[in-house]
Amino acid sequence: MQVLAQICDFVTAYAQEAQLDDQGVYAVQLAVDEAATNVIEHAYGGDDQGELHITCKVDDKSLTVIIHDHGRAFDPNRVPEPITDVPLEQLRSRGLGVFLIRKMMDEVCYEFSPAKGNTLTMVKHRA
Amino acid sequence: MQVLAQICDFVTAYAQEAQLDDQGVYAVQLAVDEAATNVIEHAYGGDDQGELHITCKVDDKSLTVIIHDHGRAFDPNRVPEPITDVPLEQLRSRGLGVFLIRKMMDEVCYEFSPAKGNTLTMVKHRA
Amino acid sequence: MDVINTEFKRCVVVKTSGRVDGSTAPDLRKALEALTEEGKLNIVFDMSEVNFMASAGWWVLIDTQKKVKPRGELVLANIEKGIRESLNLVGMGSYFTIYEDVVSAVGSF
Amino acid sequence: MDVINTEFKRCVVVKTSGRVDGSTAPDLRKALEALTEEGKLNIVFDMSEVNFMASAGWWVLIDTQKKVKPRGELVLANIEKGIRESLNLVGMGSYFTIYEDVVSAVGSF
Ligand SMILES: Nc1ncnc2c1ncn2[C@@H]1O[C@H](COP(=O)(O)OP(=O)(O)O)[C@@H](O)[C@H]1O
Ligand SMILES: Nc1ncnc2c1ncn2[C@@H]1O[C@H](COP(=O)(O)OP(=O)(O)O)[C@@H](O)[C@H]1O
Repeated sequence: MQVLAQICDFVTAYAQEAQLDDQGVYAVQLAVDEAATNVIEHAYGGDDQGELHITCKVDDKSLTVIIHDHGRAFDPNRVPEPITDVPLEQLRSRGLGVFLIRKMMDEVCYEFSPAKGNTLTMVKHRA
Repeated sequence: MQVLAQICDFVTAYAQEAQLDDQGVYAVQLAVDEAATNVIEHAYGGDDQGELHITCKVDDKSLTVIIHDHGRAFDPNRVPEPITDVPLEQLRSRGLGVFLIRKMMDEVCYEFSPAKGNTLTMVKHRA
Repeated sequence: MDVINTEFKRCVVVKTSGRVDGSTAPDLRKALEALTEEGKLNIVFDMSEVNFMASAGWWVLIDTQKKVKPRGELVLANIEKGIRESLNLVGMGSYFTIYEDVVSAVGSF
Repeated sequence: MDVINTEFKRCVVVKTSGRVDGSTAPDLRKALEALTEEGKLNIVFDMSEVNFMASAGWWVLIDTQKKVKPRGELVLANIEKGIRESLNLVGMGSYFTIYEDVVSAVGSF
Protein backbone atom coordinates (compact mmCIF):
# COMPACT_ATOMS: atom_id res chain seq x y z
CA MET A 1 0.00 0.00 0.00
CA GLN A 2 2.95 2.33 -0.64
CA VAL A 3 0.65 3.55 -3.38
CA LEU A 4 -0.69 6.03 -0.79
CA ALA A 5 2.68 7.79 -0.66
CA GLN A 6 2.73 7.92 -4.47
CA ILE A 7 -0.77 9.35 -4.61
CA CYS A 8 0.29 11.94 -2.06
CA ASP A 9 3.28 13.03 -4.15
CA PHE A 10 1.07 13.21 -7.21
CA VAL A 11 -1.55 15.54 -5.71
CA THR A 12 1.07 17.56 -3.84
CA ALA A 13 2.62 18.64 -7.11
CA TYR A 14 -0.75 19.98 -8.29
CA ALA A 15 -1.52 21.58 -4.94
CA GLN A 16 1.71 23.51 -5.20
CA GLU A 17 1.01 24.43 -8.80
CA ALA A 18 -2.35 25.78 -7.58
CA GLN A 19 -0.34 27.91 -5.13
CA LEU A 20 -2.13 26.62 -2.07
CA ASP A 21 -0.40 27.60 1.17
CA ASP A 22 1.18 24.98 3.44
CA GLN A 23 -2.05 24.40 5.36
CA GLY A 24 -3.94 24.03 2.09
CA VAL A 25 -1.44 21.55 0.71
CA TYR A 26 -1.66 19.48 3.87
CA ALA A 27 -5.46 19.60 3.76
CA VAL A 28 -5.48 18.22 0.22
CA GLN A 29 -2.92 15.55 1.06
CA LEU A 30 -5.00 14.39 3.99
CA ALA A 31 -8.36 14.45 2.23
CA VAL A 32 -7.06 12.56 -0.80
CA ASP A 33 -5.26 10.04 1.40
CA GLU A 34 -8.41 9.32 3.37
CA ALA A 35 -10.50 8.99 0.23
CA ALA A 36 -7.99 6.73 -1.50
CA THR A 37 -7.57 4.61 1.63
CA ASN A 38 -11.31 4.11 1.77
CA VAL A 39 -11.48 3.00 -1.83
CA ILE A 40 -8.62 0.56 -1.32
CA GLU A 41 -10.01 -0.80 1.94
CA HIS A 42 -13.74 -0.78 1.34
CA ALA A 43 -14.77 -0.27 -2.29
CA TYR A 44 -13.62 -3.58 -3.69
CA GLY A 45 -14.09 -5.82 -0.70
CA GLY A 46 -10.44 -5.60 0.23
CA ASP A 47 -8.96 -7.86 -2.45
CA ASP A 48 -6.68 -5.19 -3.93
CA GLN A 49 -8.02 -5.75 -7.40
CA GLY A 50 -9.98 -2.65 -8.33
CA GLU A 51 -8.87 0.47 -10.06
CA LEU A 52 -8.57 3.94 -8.70
CA HIS A 53 -8.16 7.00 -10.93
CA ILE A 54 -7.11 10.38 -9.72
CA THR A 55 -7.37 13.52 -11.81
CA CYS A 56 -6.22 16.98 -10.74
CA LYS A 57 -7.25 20.30 -12.24
CA VAL A 58 -5.68 23.62 -11.41
CA ASP A 59 -7.36 26.93 -12.14
CA ASP A 60 -6.55 30.45 -11.04
CA LYS A 61 -8.15 30.12 -7.64
CA SER A 62 -8.42 26.45 -6.73
CA LEU A 63 -7.37 22.85 -7.06
CA THR A 64 -9.93 20.20 -8.01
CA VAL A 65 -9.19 16.53 -7.32
CA ILE A 66 -11.44 13.88 -8.83
CA ILE A 67 -11.26 10.32 -7.58
CA HIS A 68 -12.86 7.64 -9.66
CA ASP A 69 -13.48 3.99 -8.86
CA HIS A 70 -15.67 1.11 -9.99
CA GLY A 71 -16.25 -0.37 -6.57
CA ARG A 72 -19.57 -0.44 -4.83
CA ALA A 73 -21.60 2.73 -4.58
CA PHE A 74 -20.65 4.77 -1.55
CA ASP A 75 -21.65 8.34 -0.75
CA PRO A 76 -19.29 9.72 1.89
CA ASN A 77 -21.67 12.60 2.54
CA ARG A 78 -24.01 10.12 4.16
CA VAL A 79 -21.56 8.94 6.80
CA PRO A 80 -22.56 10.62 10.07
CA GLU A 81 -20.06 12.85 11.83
CA PRO A 82 -18.11 11.09 14.55
CA ILE A 83 -19.16 12.18 18.02
CA THR A 84 -16.05 13.68 19.55
CA ASP A 85 -17.35 15.64 22.51
CA VAL A 86 -17.57 12.55 24.70
CA PRO A 87 -15.26 11.09 27.33
CA LEU A 88 -12.44 9.04 25.87
CA GLU A 89 -13.97 5.68 26.88
CA GLN A 90 -17.10 6.43 24.88
CA LEU A 91 -15.25 7.47 21.72
CA ARG A 92 -16.04 5.01 18.91
CA SER A 93 -13.40 4.35 16.32
CA ARG A 94 -15.21 5.09 13.11
CA GLY A 95 -16.13 7.73 10.58
CA LEU A 96 -13.11 9.96 11.09
CA GLY A 97 -11.73 9.57 7.56
CA VAL A 98 -14.83 10.81 5.79
CA PHE A 99 -15.24 13.61 8.31
CA LEU A 100 -11.66 14.73 7.66
CA ILE A 101 -12.34 14.83 3.92
CA ARG A 102 -15.31 17.16 4.46
CA LYS A 103 -13.42 19.34 6.94
CA MET A 104 -10.28 19.65 4.84
CA MET A 105 -11.89 20.50 1.50
CA ASP A 106 -14.10 23.42 0.53
CA GLU A 107 -16.42 21.37 -1.68
CA VAL A 108 -17.03 17.63 -1.69
CA CYS A 109 -19.39 16.27 -4.32
CA TYR A 110 -20.32 12.63 -4.87
CA GLU A 111 -21.87 11.05 -7.96
CA PHE A 112 -22.62 7.48 -8.88
CA SER A 113 -23.67 5.98 -12.16
CA PRO A 114 -23.73 2.27 -13.02
CA ALA A 115 -21.61 3.02 -16.11
CA LYS A 116 -19.05 5.34 -14.57
CA GLY A 117 -18.99 4.06 -11.01
CA ASN A 118 -18.11 6.38 -8.09
CA THR A 119 -16.91 9.90 -8.76
CA LEU A 120 -15.75 11.97 -5.81
CA THR A 121 -14.97 15.58 -6.68
CA MET A 122 -13.14 17.65 -4.08
CA VAL A 123 -12.26 21.32 -4.42
CA LYS A 124 -9.79 23.36 -2.35
CA HIS A 125 -9.72 27.13 -2.83
CA ARG A 126 -6.58 29.17 -2.52
CA ALA A 127 -6.56 30.91 0.88
CA MET B 1 35.99 42.07 34.37
CA GLN B 2 34.79 41.70 30.77
CA VAL B 3 38.47 42.05 30.13
CA LEU B 4 38.64 38.25 30.42
CA ALA B 5 36.52 37.86 27.28
CA GLN B 6 38.78 40.34 25.47
CA ILE B 7 41.90 38.50 26.55
CA CYS B 8 40.31 35.30 25.31
CA ASP B 9 39.62 36.77 21.88
CA PHE B 10 43.17 38.09 21.73
CA VAL B 11 44.90 34.78 22.39
CA THR B 12 42.39 32.84 20.30
CA ALA B 13 43.49 34.71 17.21
CA TYR B 14 47.10 33.65 17.79
CA ALA B 15 46.14 30.10 18.71
CA GLN B 16 44.40 29.83 15.36
CA GLU B 17 47.33 31.41 13.56
CA ALA B 18 49.53 28.76 15.21
CA GLN B 19 47.15 26.20 13.67
CA LEU B 20 46.31 24.53 16.97
CA ASP B 21 43.36 22.16 16.69
CA ASP B 22 40.08 22.86 18.50
CA GLN B 23 41.18 21.09 21.66
CA GLY B 24 44.45 23.02 21.61
CA VAL B 25 42.69 26.34 21.15
CA TYR B 26 40.39 25.57 24.05
CA ALA B 27 43.34 24.53 26.21
CA VAL B 28 45.09 27.86 25.58
CA GLN B 29 41.90 29.84 26.20
CA LEU B 30 41.39 28.09 29.50
CA ALA B 31 45.00 28.32 30.72
CA VAL B 32 45.28 32.01 29.86
CA ASP B 33 41.90 32.75 31.42
CA GLU B 34 42.90 31.07 34.67
CA ALA B 35 46.26 32.84 34.75
CA ALA B 36 44.75 36.24 33.99
CA THR B 37 41.98 35.73 36.53
CA ASN B 38 44.57 34.94 39.18
CA VAL B 39 46.53 38.09 38.41
CA ILE B 40 43.37 40.20 38.54
CA GLU B 41 42.12 38.58 41.74
CA HIS B 42 45.29 37.94 43.68
CA ALA B 43 48.38 39.74 42.37
CA TYR B 44 47.44 43.27 43.24
CA GLY B 45 45.36 42.68 46.32
CA GLY B 46 42.15 42.94 44.38
CA ASP B 47 42.05 46.71 43.79
CA ASP B 48 41.91 46.48 39.99
CA GLN B 49 44.84 48.82 39.63
CA GLY B 50 47.73 46.76 38.37
CA GLU B 51 48.82 46.07 34.88
CA LEU B 52 48.71 42.85 32.97
CA HIS B 53 50.59 42.33 29.72
CA ILE B 54 50.04 39.47 27.38
CA THR B 55 52.37 38.65 24.52
CA CYS B 56 51.85 35.87 22.01
CA LYS B 57 54.46 34.31 19.73
CA VAL B 58 53.72 31.89 16.95
CA ASP B 59 56.37 29.66 15.44
CA ASP B 60 56.12 26.71 13.08
CA LYS B 61 55.19 24.23 15.77
CA SER B 62 53.81 26.04 18.79
CA LEU B 63 52.18 29.03 20.42
CA THR B 64 53.91 30.80 23.30
CA VAL B 65 51.90 33.06 25.60
CA ILE B 66 53.74 35.30 28.05
CA ILE B 67 51.86 36.97 30.89
CA HIS B 68 53.56 39.77 32.68
CA ASP B 69 52.51 41.59 35.85
CA HIS B 70 54.04 43.71 38.58
CA GLY B 71 52.05 42.31 41.44
CA ARG B 72 53.47 40.28 44.26
CA ALA B 73 55.71 37.36 43.43
CA PHE B 74 53.77 34.19 42.84
CA ASP B 75 55.03 30.90 41.42
CA PRO B 76 52.08 28.82 40.24
CA ASN B 77 54.29 25.74 40.02
CA ARG B 78 54.39 25.72 43.81
CA VAL B 79 50.64 25.43 44.28
CA PRO B 80 49.92 21.80 45.21
CA GLU B 81 47.62 19.77 42.99
CA PRO B 82 44.05 19.69 44.21
CA ILE B 83 43.10 16.30 45.62
CA THR B 84 40.25 15.12 43.44
CA ASP B 85 40.02 11.41 44.19
CA VAL B 86 38.03 11.99 47.35
CA PRO B 87 34.32 11.83 48.13
CA LEU B 88 32.48 15.00 47.18
CA GLU B 89 32.09 16.21 50.78
CA GLN B 90 35.86 16.19 51.25
CA LEU B 91 36.63 18.11 48.08
CA ARG B 92 38.19 21.48 48.96
CA SER B 93 37.58 24.42 46.69
CA ARG B 94 41.05 25.61 45.85
CA GLY B 95 43.97 25.20 43.50
CA LEU B 96 42.03 24.16 40.45
CA GLY B 97 42.98 27.16 38.33
CA VAL B 98 46.72 26.66 38.57
CA PHE B 99 46.30 22.93 38.07
CA LEU B 100 44.30 23.56 34.89
CA ILE B 101 47.09 25.82 33.58
CA ARG B 102 49.64 23.06 34.03
CA LYS B 103 47.37 20.40 32.54
CA MET B 104 46.36 22.46 29.54
CA MET B 105 49.78 23.68 28.46
CA ASP B 106 52.87 21.73 27.41
CA GLU B 107 55.35 23.99 29.21
CA VAL B 108 54.76 26.40 32.08
CA CYS B 109 57.73 28.46 33.20
CA TYR B 110 57.73 31.10 35.95
CA GLU B 111 60.30 33.80 36.56
CA PHE B 112 60.42 36.70 38.99
CA SER B 113 62.72 39.65 39.17
CA PRO B 114 62.24 42.78 41.27
CA ALA B 115 62.70 44.89 38.16
CA LYS B 116 60.52 42.96 35.76
CA GLY B 117 57.97 41.47 38.15
CA ASN B 118 56.24 38.17 37.37
CA THR B 119 56.72 36.51 34.01
CA LEU B 120 54.66 33.41 33.24
CA THR B 121 55.60 31.73 29.99
CA MET B 122 53.26 29.04 28.66
CA VAL B 123 53.83 26.98 25.53
CA LYS B 124 51.32 24.87 23.61
CA HIS B 125 52.64 22.62 20.82
CA ARG B 126 50.66 21.88 17.71
CA ALA B 127 49.10 18.39 18.00
CA MET C 1 8.12 1.98 9.21
CA ASP C 2 10.75 2.11 11.94
CA VAL C 3 9.62 2.89 15.45
CA ILE C 4 12.28 3.66 18.03
CA ASN C 5 11.69 3.53 21.78
CA THR C 6 13.86 5.34 24.30
CA GLU C 7 13.19 4.42 27.89
CA PHE C 8 13.57 6.88 30.69
CA LYS C 9 12.96 6.54 34.39
CA ARG C 10 9.28 7.43 34.30
CA CYS C 11 8.27 7.23 30.66
CA VAL C 12 9.13 5.89 27.22
CA VAL C 13 9.63 8.13 24.21
CA VAL C 14 8.34 6.59 20.98
CA LYS C 15 9.57 8.09 17.74
CA THR C 16 8.90 7.39 14.11
CA SER C 17 9.34 9.41 10.96
CA GLY C 18 7.62 10.11 7.67
CA ARG C 19 4.03 9.14 6.94
CA VAL C 20 1.68 7.48 9.37
CA ASP C 21 -1.08 6.35 7.03
CA GLY C 22 -3.22 3.30 6.41
CA SER C 23 -0.17 1.30 5.36
CA THR C 24 2.21 2.26 8.16
CA ALA C 25 -0.17 2.73 11.10
CA PRO C 26 -0.11 -1.03 11.87
CA ASP C 27 3.64 -0.80 12.63
CA LEU C 28 2.97 2.00 15.08
CA ARG C 29 0.14 0.00 16.63
CA LYS C 30 2.39 -3.00 17.11
CA ALA C 31 5.09 -0.92 18.78
CA LEU C 32 2.65 0.76 21.14
CA GLU C 33 0.90 -2.48 22.00
CA ALA C 34 4.24 -4.06 22.89
CA LEU C 35 4.80 -1.23 25.36
CA THR C 36 1.37 -1.33 26.98
CA GLU C 37 1.60 -5.10 27.31
CA GLU C 38 4.85 -4.67 29.25
CA GLY C 39 2.98 -2.28 31.53
CA LYS C 40 4.72 0.80 30.18
CA LEU C 41 1.83 3.22 30.46
CA ASN C 42 3.56 6.61 30.39
CA ILE C 43 4.33 7.28 26.75
CA VAL C 44 5.58 10.31 24.80
CA PHE C 45 4.95 10.14 21.06
CA ASP C 46 7.66 12.28 19.49
CA MET C 47 6.19 13.55 16.21
CA SER C 48 9.08 15.83 15.27
CA GLU C 49 9.77 13.79 12.14
CA VAL C 50 6.24 12.76 11.30
CA ASN C 51 5.06 14.84 8.37
CA PHE C 52 1.75 13.16 7.66
CA MET C 53 -0.84 11.61 9.95
CA ALA C 54 -4.00 10.03 8.52
CA SER C 55 -7.02 8.96 10.55
CA ALA C 56 -5.62 5.42 10.75
CA GLY C 57 -2.78 6.87 12.81
CA TRP C 58 -5.08 8.83 15.07
CA TRP C 59 -7.06 5.72 15.87
CA VAL C 60 -3.88 3.96 16.93
CA LEU C 61 -3.17 6.83 19.31
CA ILE C 62 -6.76 6.95 20.56
CA ASP C 63 -6.79 3.21 21.21
CA THR C 64 -3.48 3.49 23.05
CA GLN C 65 -4.81 6.36 25.14
CA LYS C 66 -7.82 4.25 26.10
CA LYS C 67 -5.50 1.47 27.27
CA VAL C 68 -3.08 3.54 29.31
CA LYS C 69 -5.54 5.90 31.00
CA PRO C 70 -6.06 6.64 33.82
CA ARG C 71 -3.03 4.90 35.27
CA GLY C 72 -0.74 6.30 32.60
CA GLU C 73 -0.95 8.75 29.75
CA LEU C 74 0.04 9.05 26.12
CA VAL C 75 1.19 12.59 25.39
CA LEU C 76 2.26 14.10 22.07
CA ALA C 77 5.29 16.26 21.37
CA ASN C 78 6.48 18.35 18.48
CA ILE C 79 3.45 18.18 16.21
CA GLU C 80 3.70 19.92 12.86
CA LYS C 81 1.24 22.74 12.40
CA GLY C 82 -0.78 21.12 9.62
CA ILE C 83 -1.15 17.87 11.52
CA ARG C 84 -2.13 19.71 14.68
CA GLU C 85 -4.80 21.72 12.90
CA SER C 86 -6.32 18.64 11.35
CA LEU C 87 -6.46 17.06 14.80
CA ASN C 88 -8.22 20.06 16.27
CA LEU C 89 -10.58 20.51 13.32
CA VAL C 90 -12.09 17.10 13.90
CA GLY C 91 -12.29 17.58 17.64
CA MET C 92 -9.71 14.96 18.59
CA GLY C 93 -7.24 17.43 20.07
CA SER C 94 -8.92 17.29 23.45
CA TYR C 95 -7.95 13.67 24.04
CA PHE C 96 -4.22 14.43 24.14
CA THR C 97 -1.91 16.69 26.06
CA ILE C 98 0.40 18.27 23.53
CA TYR C 99 3.90 19.54 24.35
CA GLU C 100 6.10 21.83 22.29
CA ASP C 101 9.11 19.59 22.68
CA VAL C 102 10.21 16.24 24.03
CA VAL C 103 11.95 17.78 27.04
CA SER C 104 8.66 19.24 28.30
CA ALA C 105 6.81 16.02 27.58
CA VAL C 106 9.35 13.86 29.44
CA GLY C 107 9.44 16.47 32.21
CA SER C 108 5.69 16.11 32.72
CA PHE C 109 5.92 12.57 34.08
CA MET D 1 24.94 36.70 32.29
CA ASP D 2 21.37 35.49 31.83
CA VAL D 3 20.34 32.29 33.53
CA ILE D 4 17.01 30.76 32.56
CA ASN D 5 15.17 28.18 34.66
CA THR D 6 12.54 25.85 33.28
CA GLU D 7 10.66 23.88 35.89
CA PHE D 8 9.37 20.41 35.26
CA LYS D 9 7.54 18.02 37.48
CA ARG D 10 10.61 16.44 39.05
CA CYS D 11 13.49 18.73 38.15
CA VAL D 12 14.51 22.20 37.03
CA VAL D 13 16.55 22.81 33.88
CA VAL D 14 19.01 25.69 34.26
CA LYS D 15 20.43 27.17 31.10
CA THR D 16 22.90 29.91 30.34
CA SER D 17 25.05 30.74 27.36
CA GLY D 18 28.48 32.00 26.44
CA ARG D 19 31.34 32.19 28.92
CA VAL D 20 31.20 31.06 32.52
CA ASP D 21 34.37 32.65 33.88
CA GLY D 22 35.49 34.58 36.95
CA SER D 23 33.27 37.49 35.99
CA THR D 24 30.07 35.60 35.17
CA ALA D 25 30.25 32.64 37.56
CA PRO D 26 28.69 34.73 40.39
CA ASP D 27 25.49 35.08 38.34
CA LEU D 28 25.31 31.33 37.93
CA ARG D 29 25.95 30.90 41.64
CA LYS D 30 23.13 33.26 42.52
CA ALA D 31 20.70 31.43 40.24
CA LEU D 32 21.60 28.02 41.63
CA GLU D 33 21.50 29.20 45.23
CA ALA D 34 18.01 30.60 44.68
CA LEU D 35 16.90 27.15 43.55
CA THR D 36 18.50 25.18 46.36
CA GLU D 37 17.08 27.62 48.89
CA GLU D 38 13.61 26.91 47.54
CA GLY D 39 14.32 23.22 48.07
CA LYS D 40 14.67 22.48 44.35
CA LEU D 41 17.36 19.83 44.59
CA ASN D 42 17.04 18.04 41.25
CA ILE D 43 18.79 20.23 38.74
CA VAL D 44 19.85 19.81 35.11
CA PHE D 45 22.51 22.28 33.94
CA ASP D 46 22.01 22.59 30.19
CA MET D 47 25.42 23.52 28.78
CA SER D 48 24.47 23.38 25.11
CA GLU D 49 25.22 27.06 24.68
CA VAL D 50 28.10 27.37 27.13
CA ASN D 51 31.32 27.58 25.13
CA PHE D 52 33.77 28.30 27.93
CA MET D 53 33.94 27.13 31.52
CA ALA D 54 36.72 28.31 33.82
CA SER D 55 37.48 26.86 37.25
CA ALA D 56 35.31 29.54 38.87
CA GLY D 57 32.34 27.93 37.11
CA TRP D 58 33.29 24.43 38.18
CA TRP D 59 33.43 25.50 41.81
CA VAL D 60 29.90 26.86 41.53
CA LEU D 61 28.76 23.48 40.24
CA ILE D 62 30.77 21.57 42.87
CA ASP D 63 29.34 23.70 45.67
CA THR D 64 25.84 23.18 44.30
CA GLN D 65 26.40 19.45 44.08
CA LYS D 66 27.51 19.43 47.72
CA LYS D 67 24.29 21.16 48.72
CA VAL D 68 21.82 19.06 46.79
CA LYS D 69 23.33 15.61 47.41
CA PRO D 70 22.28 13.07 48.48
CA ARG D 71 18.63 14.10 48.49
CA GLY D 72 18.87 15.57 45.00
CA GLU D 73 21.40 15.76 42.22
CA LEU D 74 22.91 18.26 39.83
CA VAL D 75 23.45 16.64 36.43
CA LEU D 76 25.03 18.14 33.34
CA ALA D 77 23.78 17.94 29.78
CA ASN D 78 25.18 18.77 26.39
CA ILE D 79 28.79 19.59 27.33
CA GLU D 80 31.08 20.71 24.53
CA LYS D 81 34.01 18.39 23.91
CA GLY D 82 36.74 20.83 25.00
CA ILE D 83 34.96 21.69 28.22
CA ARG D 84 34.34 18.04 28.96
CA GLU D 85 37.98 17.12 28.43
CA SER D 86 39.20 19.86 30.72
CA LEU D 87 36.80 18.57 33.38
CA ASN D 88 38.09 15.05 33.07
CA LEU D 89 41.75 16.08 32.88
CA VAL D 90 41.58 17.63 36.32
CA GLY D 91 39.63 14.73 37.76
CA MET D 92 36.39 16.60 38.38
CA GLY D 93 34.35 14.58 35.89
CA SER D 94 33.57 11.93 38.49
CA TYR D 95 31.47 14.30 40.58
CA PHE D 96 28.81 14.73 37.90
CA THR D 97 26.55 12.51 35.86
CA ILE D 98 26.74 13.77 32.29
CA TYR D 99 23.97 13.30 29.73
CA GLU D 100 24.17 13.71 25.97
CA ASP D 101 21.04 15.81 25.85
CA VAL D 102 18.48 17.52 28.04
CA VAL D 103 15.80 14.92 27.31
CA SER D 104 17.93 12.16 28.84
CA ALA D 105 18.86 14.36 31.78
CA VAL D 106 15.25 15.28 32.54
CA GLY D 107 14.25 11.67 31.96
CA SER D 108 16.68 10.53 34.65
CA PHE D 109 14.71 12.12 37.50
N1 LIG E 1 -15.11 3.85 -0.70
C1 LIG E 1 -15.92 3.20 0.16
N2 LIG E 1 -16.69 2.17 -0.27
C2 LIG E 1 -17.48 1.53 0.58
N3 LIG E 1 -17.59 1.82 1.89
C3 LIG E 1 -16.87 2.82 2.38
C4 LIG E 1 -15.99 3.55 1.54
N4 LIG E 1 -15.41 4.51 2.29
C5 LIG E 1 -15.87 4.36 3.54
N5 LIG E 1 -16.77 3.37 3.61
C6 LIG E 1 -17.52 2.97 4.83
O1 LIG E 1 -17.71 4.13 5.63
C7 LIG E 1 -17.15 3.93 6.94
C8 LIG E 1 -16.55 5.22 7.46
O2 LIG E 1 -15.37 5.51 6.74
P1 LIG E 1 -14.28 6.47 7.33
O3 LIG E 1 -14.93 7.74 7.73
O4 LIG E 1 -13.17 6.57 6.38
O5 LIG E 1 -13.81 5.77 8.67
P2 LIG E 1 -13.06 4.39 8.88
O6 LIG E 1 -12.61 3.91 7.56
O7 LIG E 1 -11.95 4.78 9.80
O8 LIG E 1 -14.11 3.55 9.55
C9 LIG E 1 -16.15 2.81 6.75
O9 LIG E 1 -16.02 2.06 7.94
C10 LIG E 1 -16.78 1.96 5.64
O10 LIG E 1 -17.72 1.07 6.18
N1 LIG F 1 48.87 35.75 40.52
C1 LIG F 1 48.77 35.41 41.83
N2 LIG F 1 49.32 36.19 42.77
C2 LIG F 1 49.21 35.83 44.05
N3 LIG F 1 48.60 34.73 44.49
C3 LIG F 1 48.03 33.91 43.61
C4 LIG F 1 48.09 34.20 42.23
N4 LIG F 1 47.46 33.20 41.59
C5 LIG F 1 47.04 32.33 42.51
N5 LIG F 1 47.36 32.73 43.73
C6 LIG F 1 47.10 31.99 44.98
O1 LIG F 1 47.07 30.60 44.69
C7 LIG F 1 45.82 30.01 45.05
C8 LIG F 1 45.43 28.94 44.07
O2 LIG F 1 45.06 29.53 42.84
P1 LIG F 1 44.15 28.76 41.82
O3 LIG F 1 44.77 27.43 41.52
O4 LIG F 1 43.92 29.61 40.64
O5 LIG F 1 42.80 28.45 42.55
P2 LIG F 1 41.72 29.46 43.13
O6 LIG F 1 42.03 30.83 42.61
O7 LIG F 1 40.45 28.91 42.62
O8 LIG F 1 41.86 29.33 44.62
C9 LIG F 1 44.86 31.19 45.14
O9 LIG F 1 43.84 30.95 46.05
C10 LIG F 1 45.75 32.34 45.57
O10 LIG F 1 45.86 32.33 46.96
